[in-house]
Amino acid sequence: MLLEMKDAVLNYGKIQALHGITVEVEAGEVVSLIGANGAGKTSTMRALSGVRGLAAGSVIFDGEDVTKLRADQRLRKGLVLCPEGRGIFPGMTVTENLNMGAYTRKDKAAIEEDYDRVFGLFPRLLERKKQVAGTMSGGEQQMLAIGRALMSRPKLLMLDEPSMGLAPMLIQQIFDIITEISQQGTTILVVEQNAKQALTRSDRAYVLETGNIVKTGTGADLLDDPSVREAYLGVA
Amino acid sequence: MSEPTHGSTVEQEEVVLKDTSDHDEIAIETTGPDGSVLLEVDHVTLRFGGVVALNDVNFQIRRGEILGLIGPNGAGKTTCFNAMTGVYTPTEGKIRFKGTEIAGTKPHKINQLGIARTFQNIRLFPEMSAMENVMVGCDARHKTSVPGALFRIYRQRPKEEELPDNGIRRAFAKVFGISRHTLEERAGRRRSMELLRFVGIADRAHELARNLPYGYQRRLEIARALATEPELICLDEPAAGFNPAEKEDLMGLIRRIRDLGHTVLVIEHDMKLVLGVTDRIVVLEFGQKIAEGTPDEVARNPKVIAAYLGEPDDAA
Amino acid sequence: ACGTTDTGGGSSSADDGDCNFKIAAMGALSGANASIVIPSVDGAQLALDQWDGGDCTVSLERFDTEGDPAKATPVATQIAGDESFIGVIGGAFSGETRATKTIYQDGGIPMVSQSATATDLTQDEPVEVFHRLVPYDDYQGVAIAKYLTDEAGASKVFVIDNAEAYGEPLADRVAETLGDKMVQRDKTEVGQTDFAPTISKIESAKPDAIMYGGYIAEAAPLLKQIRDAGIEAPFIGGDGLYGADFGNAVGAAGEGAVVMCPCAPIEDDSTFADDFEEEFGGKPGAYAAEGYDAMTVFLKGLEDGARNRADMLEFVNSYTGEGLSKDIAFDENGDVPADQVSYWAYKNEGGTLTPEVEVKPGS
Amino acid sequence: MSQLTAAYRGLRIGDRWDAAPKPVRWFGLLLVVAFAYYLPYLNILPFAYIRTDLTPSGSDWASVLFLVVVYMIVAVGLNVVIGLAGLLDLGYVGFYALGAYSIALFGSKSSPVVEALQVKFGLSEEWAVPFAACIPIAIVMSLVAGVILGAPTLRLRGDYLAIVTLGFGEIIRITARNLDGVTNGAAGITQVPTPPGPEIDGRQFFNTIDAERWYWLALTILILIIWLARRLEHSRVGRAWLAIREDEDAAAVMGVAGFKFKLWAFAIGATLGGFAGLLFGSKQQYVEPNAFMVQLSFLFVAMVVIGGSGNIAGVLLGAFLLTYLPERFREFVEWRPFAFGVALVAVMILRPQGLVPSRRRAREFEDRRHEAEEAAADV
Amino acid sequence: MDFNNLISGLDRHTLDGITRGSIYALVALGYTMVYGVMKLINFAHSEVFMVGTWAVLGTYTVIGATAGDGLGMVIAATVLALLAAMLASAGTALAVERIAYRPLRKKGAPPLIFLITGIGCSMVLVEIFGQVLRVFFGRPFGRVTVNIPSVLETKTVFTIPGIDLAVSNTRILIIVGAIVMMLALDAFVNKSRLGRGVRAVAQDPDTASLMGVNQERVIMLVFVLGGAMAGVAALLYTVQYDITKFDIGFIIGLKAFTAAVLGGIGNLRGALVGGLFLGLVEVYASAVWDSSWTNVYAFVVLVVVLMFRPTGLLGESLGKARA
Ligand SMILES: Nc1ncnc2c1ncn2[C@@H]1O[C@H](COP(=O)(O)OP(=O)(O)OP(=O)(O)O)[C@@H](O)[C@H]1O
Ligand SMILES: Nc1ncnc2c1ncn2[C@@H]1O[C@H](COP(=O)(O)OP(=O)(O)OP(=O)(O)O)[C@@H](O)[C@H]1O
Ligand SMILES: CC(C)C[C@H](N)C(=O)O
Ligand SMILES: [Mg+2]
Ligand SMILES: [Mg+2]
Repeated sequence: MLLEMKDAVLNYGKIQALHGITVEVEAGEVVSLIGANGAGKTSTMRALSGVRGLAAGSVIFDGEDVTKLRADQRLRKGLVLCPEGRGIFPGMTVTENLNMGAYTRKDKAAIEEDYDRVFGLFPRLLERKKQVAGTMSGGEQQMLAIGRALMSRPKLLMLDEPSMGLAPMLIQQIFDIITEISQQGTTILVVEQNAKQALTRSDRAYVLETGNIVKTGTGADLLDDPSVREAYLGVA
Repeated sequence: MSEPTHGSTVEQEEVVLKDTSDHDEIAIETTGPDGSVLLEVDHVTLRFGGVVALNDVNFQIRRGEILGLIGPNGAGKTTCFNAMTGVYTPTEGKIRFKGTEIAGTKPHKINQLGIARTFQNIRLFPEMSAMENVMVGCDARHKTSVPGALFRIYRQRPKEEELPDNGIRRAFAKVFGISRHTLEERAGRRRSMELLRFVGIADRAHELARNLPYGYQRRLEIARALATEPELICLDEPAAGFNPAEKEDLMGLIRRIRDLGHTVLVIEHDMKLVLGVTDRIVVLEFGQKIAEGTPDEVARNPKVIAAYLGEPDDAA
Repeated sequence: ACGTTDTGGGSSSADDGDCNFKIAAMGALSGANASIVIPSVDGAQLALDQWDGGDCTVSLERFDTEGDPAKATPVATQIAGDESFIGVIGGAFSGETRATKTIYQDGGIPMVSQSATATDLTQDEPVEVFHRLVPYDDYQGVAIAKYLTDEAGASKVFVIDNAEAYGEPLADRVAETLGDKMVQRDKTEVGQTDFAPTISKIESAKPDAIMYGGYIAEAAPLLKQIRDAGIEAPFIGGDGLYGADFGNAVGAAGEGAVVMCPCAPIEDDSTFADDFEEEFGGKPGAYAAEGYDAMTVFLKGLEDGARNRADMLEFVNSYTGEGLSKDIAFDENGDVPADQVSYWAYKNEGGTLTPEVEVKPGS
Repeated sequence: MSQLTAAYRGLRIGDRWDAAPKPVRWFGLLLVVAFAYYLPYLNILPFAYIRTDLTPSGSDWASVLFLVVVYMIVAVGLNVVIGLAGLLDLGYVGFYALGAYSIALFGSKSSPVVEALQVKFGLSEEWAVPFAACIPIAIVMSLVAGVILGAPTLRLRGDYLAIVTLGFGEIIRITARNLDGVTNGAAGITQVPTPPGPEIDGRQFFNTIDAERWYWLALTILILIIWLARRLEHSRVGRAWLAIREDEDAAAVMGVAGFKFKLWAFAIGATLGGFAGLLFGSKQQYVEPNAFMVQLSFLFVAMVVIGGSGNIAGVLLGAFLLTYLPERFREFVEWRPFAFGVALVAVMILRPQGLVPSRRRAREFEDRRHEAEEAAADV
Repeated sequence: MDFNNLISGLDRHTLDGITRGSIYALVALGYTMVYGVMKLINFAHSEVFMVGTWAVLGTYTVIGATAGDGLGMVIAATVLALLAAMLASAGTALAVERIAYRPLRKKGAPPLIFLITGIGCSMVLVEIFGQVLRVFFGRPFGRVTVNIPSVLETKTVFTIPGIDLAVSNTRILIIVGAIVMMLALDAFVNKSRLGRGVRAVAQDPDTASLMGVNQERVIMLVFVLGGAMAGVAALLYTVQYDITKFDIGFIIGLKAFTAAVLGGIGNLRGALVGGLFLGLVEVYASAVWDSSWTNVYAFVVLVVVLMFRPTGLLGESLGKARA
C-alpha cells in the first residue's frame, strides 16, 4: 500500500468536512475521487498533502506515518498535490514556476529532461516561457500547474480537478497525459467532476458524499452503477 | 450550522420568508426580447505589451438572447469580459451599450448602466454572509448615501403595505413618512432573500460566503450580480467544477434568468451546456472571432471543430 | 478638582496650626529629556532632607510629565485642586510651564521654576503665581552674543537652532544681538543625526565661530561632524547643552566647546556637591542648585509661618535671601532681578564642563 | 488569565444582551450612561481605587476622564476609517492637530492670525472669533484636509496609504512648528477660548480647575457621535465599506463606488478627529506642535486595534485602557513606557482579535484561528 | 531659499545624499523583505537597527578599540564590529519574529495586529536600552546620546579632480559597502534556490509549501537577512556619525520605510533606488532651504511619486523583482 488514510476527520472551524474517511492507494494505480460540490474531495486532498492538519485519523505514505508532517516535508517524500484552482505563482515567469516544481531536487540533468518533457506535453508553455504567470489565461495556468507538479517527480501525484476550466480538446489531452504519466510509473489520485472520463481511466474510485465515502469499486463497476450514473454522469 | 449572525449589517428577523413560486417580483423592466442590439463590440483590439489578447473582434449581443462565448484557453474570452465591464480599456475599437460608448468608463458606472458579471475565479465578499453579499448588489440601485444614512431626513410617503403594524409607529409613519433609508433597507432584504431562493441557496442565507460549498458560491455570485438589476448579465464559466447533474440545474437557472428579462452572455467550456442553453454562439481563437451563429451552425463549423471541439464525441 | 477634596479658593483646612504640607515637583522624570530635570528635583529633595522642620512635616511629591504639555495639565489640575500642596517646583521646561501656569494661577498656588527660561512666560503673559530662579532667554541670547564677540573675538558667526520652542528664540536673540556679525543662519530638526547640509553651508560661509541653540542629543553629532569636516571654529551652545551628558556624547570632538548657562559653578568640594554625591551617587547635574534653592524658598516660607497658599504666595513674592545659585529675589513678573542676572561660560575639557568666565549680559 | 476569559465567555454577555427584550436593553443602556456621568464623583470604596488621584503623584481624576473621552471620540472616528472602511491611517494625529489649531488660530486673542485680522479690520485687541464660530471652522478645516489628503491618495492600496497618511500627520506638525508668522511656531498659542457658560464662584463655567464639566461636555458629544456612527454602520454605507474591505474590484463591478465611499470614510474620520482636537485645545487653553507627534497616531491606532477594530464598544474600551492605565500607574514613572510596550505585545498575543471584537471579526477570527492551528503540524 | 548653494555645491550635496541614502537603503531592505513575504510592516525593524549600533559600541569597548589605533587594529575592530552588529541585529529580528509574530501567525491574526505588536516590540526594545539595562548596568545605557569612538578616523582618500570634491574613507566604505551588500542580497534572492523559495512564499504560501518550501524557515531567513542588513547599516552609521542612543532607530526607521515604499515595497532594488532617491531629495532640499523642513520634503516627494506611480518607483513584490 503506497498511501493509506485512515478514519480521517477534518474540520473548518465548526464545520466538519470529513467524517472519518478511509482512502487507500496501491502503488501504480490510478484512483479517482468523485462527488458533488462540497462533498469533501478537495478537503481530502488537502489533508493528504498536509496543507491542512487532521483533527483525527492518520495518513501513512510509503510505510511511514506522515500525519504530523508539514506539506513541504511530505513533498520531499514524493507526495505531490496539484491544487484546485491551480495555485501558480502569479509574479513568477513560466520558467520560474516550473523551477519551483523542482525546488527540492538536486539532480540537474534529470531536471533538464523533465523540462523538455513538460514543454513537450504543453507546447503553449514553451511559447510563453517568459510570460509572467499571473497574466495567463485560466487554461494556460492549469497547464502550468500540472507541468509544475510533474517537475517534482512525484511518487504519488494528486490532481485536484485538473480539467476545470479547460477547453474540450484540452480536457481530452489532460486525461491522455494522466494515463501517460501513470504508464510511466507514477501513481495517481485524481479528483474529477468529469466523472465519466475519470472512471473510464481509473483502476479504482471512491464516491464521496458530504464528507463520507459512500461507494468504492473499480472504475468500470462504478460506471455501471445506476445510482452513480444518475448522480454523477447525468444519465437517468 | 447557520448560526444567527447578530450585529451584521443585515437584520435578518425582518425577512419575510413567504414562498413566491412565481418570480415576478424580481423581474426588471426591460423592453423584452425584441432582438434589438443591446451591446456592440465594435472592432475591438486589446494588447498587453506584445500579447494581442483581442484582435479586431466584432460582435453584437441582442436584447433578450443568451449568447455563448467560447474558444480555446487563452483565446481572449475573459479579456473580452474585462473590456466590457471596465476592468480593461480597449487599445482600439469601441464598445457600445445601449448606444453609448462605455470603453474607459469606471466599473461601478458600467454596473449602473446595466451590466453585471460573475468572475471566473469566484470573488465573493468572503467574510460577509450570503445575504449580505446580495444586499451589496441590491445597494447598487439604492440612493441613500452618507448624509441619508446619518440623518435620515429624506422621507417618503410609504405605500400601504410598507406601513408598520404597531399602531403608534403606523400613525407616525403616516404623518412623517418613512425615511428612504429604511424603505430601501427593507426592500433590499426582501429582494435578496427572493434572489437567494431563486438561485436555490436560501437555506444557507446567513452563512459566511467563505464557508459555502463551491457550487453554492457560484450560485451566490449569480444572485449578487442579478441583484444589481442588470440588463446584461455576463457569466464567466459558471459551470466550472460542476458535475453533470449540477450542470443540468444550472442550464435551467440560466434559462430562467433570461425569462425574467435579462440578456445573458455566458463563457463556458462545457459544450453540452453551451449548445443546450444558448441562442447564438461567438467563437474566439487567438483573440480573433472565427465563427458566429446558432449552436447547430457552430457545432458543425469545421474551423471550430479544428480549433476547439476536437473529435465530435467531446469529453463531456 | 472634585471628589475627594473641596474646591478652590485660599481658605485652607490646615489653618489650625498643624503644619502638614506637600510640595510638588513637576517635570520630565521619564522620557528623553529626563536627565536635565532629575538632578534639579534631587536638589530639591536634598534641601528638604537637610531641613529641620520643627513641628512641620513636608514631603516632596514628584509628578512626571514626560515634558509633554498635554500630560502636564491633568497633573497641574490635580496639584491645584489638592489643598495640601502649598507650592510647586517647576515646571522644568518652558512648554509644560506655559500650558499649566494658568491652572496654578486659578488654584492660587505659588510656583518656583528651577529651569524654565522662555521669555514669554514672564514677559508676555505674566501670572502672579509664577516665579523662576533663572533669567530668561533674552538675556542668555545677549550673553552668548557677548561671549562670542568679547571672549572669542568672533566677527563671523554661524547660528544654528533646532527649530524648537527653546532653541529657536534663543538663537534668534543671539542673531539679533550679533547684528551683521552673523554670517548665516540654519535650522535643524530634533532627532536629526546627519547634518551634512548644514556642514556644507558652514564650509562655504567660513565662520570664525558657531552657535547652536538646542539640546545635547543633536548637538553632539552636529559638533562631531563639524570637526570631522575639518572645521575648527569655536562652538558654543546654550543651557540646553549643560550637563555631564554633553561631554559623554560628543567625545573628543567636543574638546573646547563652550556651554553658556545661567547657573553658577558648584565647587567640586563644596558641601552641597558632597552631600549631593552622597545622597544620589553622582555629581550635582543640571540645575541641581536651582532645585535646591527653589525648595529652600518654600521651606523658608513655612518657617515664616505661611500655612496656606495665599500666605505662601505673598511670602514668595517678597522673598529675599541668599541661595546656592545666586541671591534670590523676584521682580513683579516673577523674574530674577536684573542685577542678579549672570551667566557662566563653561568649557568642555576632557569631558567635563569647567567654568571659564562669568558673563553679565546686563551691563 | 485564560480561566478568566473562559469564565467571561461562559457568561455570554453579548448573547444575553441581544436576547434581552428591548425595554431591558434601553434600561441597561440608561444605567450605563448615568454611571458614566456619575464617574467623576465615584468615591465608594473599593471602586474608588480606579481613581487616578488617590495614588501619590496621581493626576486629577476628572481631567483624566476628560482625556479618556476625547480619545474615545478619536477612536470612534478612526474606527470608521480603519475598522469599517479598512483604510490604515497612521496620520490621524494630523486631523486632531488641525482641530486644535483651528480653534487656537481663530479663537485666541494672541494668535498671529487673529492679531492680523484685528489690524486689518481695525478691531479691538480683545476681539477674536467667538467659540461657537470656531466649531464650524474646525469642522470645515479638518473635513477639507481629509478630502485634500484623501483625493489623491485613496487610490493607493493598503500600506502605501499608511505611509502617506503618516507623512501627512508629520507635515501638519512641522508646518505648524515652522510657520512662526501664522501659528506662533514652536512656542504655540495660548489663550485658546473655552465654551461660553455662566460664571460660578467668580470663575468661568468651563475653567481649568473644574475638569468634570469638561468631561460631561465631551461625554455628551461622544454619545451623540456614537449614535450617529452606529447609524452609518448599519446602512448601505456600512455595507459598502465592508465590501470594499473584502474585495475592492469585485465591489466596483457590483456597482459600489469605492472611491466615493472611501473618501466619505476619510472625511468623517477627519471631522471627528478634528472635533476631538478642538475639545482638547480648548480645555488645554494652549496648543503647541509637539503635542501632535507621530507616536500619538500610533497610540490612536493601538486603541482601535487593542479594543477590537470595527466594534464601537471595543474601541471605546481600547481608548479607555490606553489612556487610563498609564495615568493610574503613575507611580512607576520610568517603567511605564516599558510596561506599556510589554502589555501591548502581550495583549495582542493573548487576544489577537482585540479585547471586545465585533461579532463579525470574532467569528472571522475564530475561523481563521482554527484553520491556522489545524493548518499544519508544528515542527 | 538659496539655489546658489545647491548649484555651486552640487557635487558635494550629491555625495552627501548618496551617503545618507545608502544607509536608508540598507535599513529599507529589512522592511521590504519582511513585507514582501508576510505583507507586514515590521515596525520593530527600526530597533533592530538600533541594537546593531550598540553591538558596535560593545565590540569596540570589549576589544578596547579607540580613535588613533593602528591600521591592523582598525581593520580588525571594524570587521569584528560588523560581524557583531549583523549578529545582534539578525538575532533581534529573529527574536521579535519568534516571540511576537510567530504566535500571532499561529493564531491567524489579521495584519493590523502585527502592526500594533510591532509597535509594542519597538517600545520594548527602546526601553530595554533606555531603562532596563540602565537600571542594571548604568551608563552608557539610558536616555542619553552615547559617544562611539571613531575607530576609523575620517580622512580624505582622494579628491576628484576637476570638481575638487574630497572623498573620505568613511564615505567610500558606506557607499561601496551598501551597494555591495544590496547586490549580494539581490543576487541571492533572484538567483539562488533558497531565494526562489522566498519569492514563492511571498506570492502564495500554501502552494509554496506544496512545492516543498518550508515556510517557517523562509520567514526566519527573511528576518535574519533583513536584520543582518540592518546590522551592516548600523556599522556604517556609527562609522559616519559616531553616536548611538536608545531611540535612534525611530527616525531612520521611518525614513527607511518611506524609502522602501518609494522604491516599491517588496522590491529589493526598489529599496536601493528609494533609499538613494530619498537621501538625495532630503539633502538637496536642505541645501536650498533648511533641515527643519526635511521631513516635509521627504513626504511630499513620496506623495508626488505615488500619485504617478502608485506602487512606487520600481513597482511591487519580491516576485517581480527581476521584471
Ligand atoms: N476554507 C474553508 N472554510 C470553511 N469551510 C470550508 C472551507 N473549504 C471547504 N469548506 C467546506 O467543507 C466542505 C467540503 O468542501 P470541499 O472543498 O472539500 O468540497 P469538494 O468536494 O472539493 O467540492 P467542489 O467540487 O466544489 O470542489 C464544504 O461544505 C465546504 O463548505
Ligand atoms: N494582464 C495581462 N498581461 C499580459 N497578457 C495577458 C493579460 N491578461 C490576459 N493576457 C493574455 O491574453 C490572452 C487571453 O486571456 P483570457 O484570460 O482572455 O483567455 P480566456 O479566453 O478567458 O481563456 P480561459 O478559457 O483559459 O480562461 C492569454 O494568452 C493571456 O495570457
Ligand atoms: C532644562 C532646560 C534646558 C529647560 C529649558 N531652559 C527650557 O526652558 O525649556
Ligand atoms: Mg474541490
Ligand atoms: Mg477565462
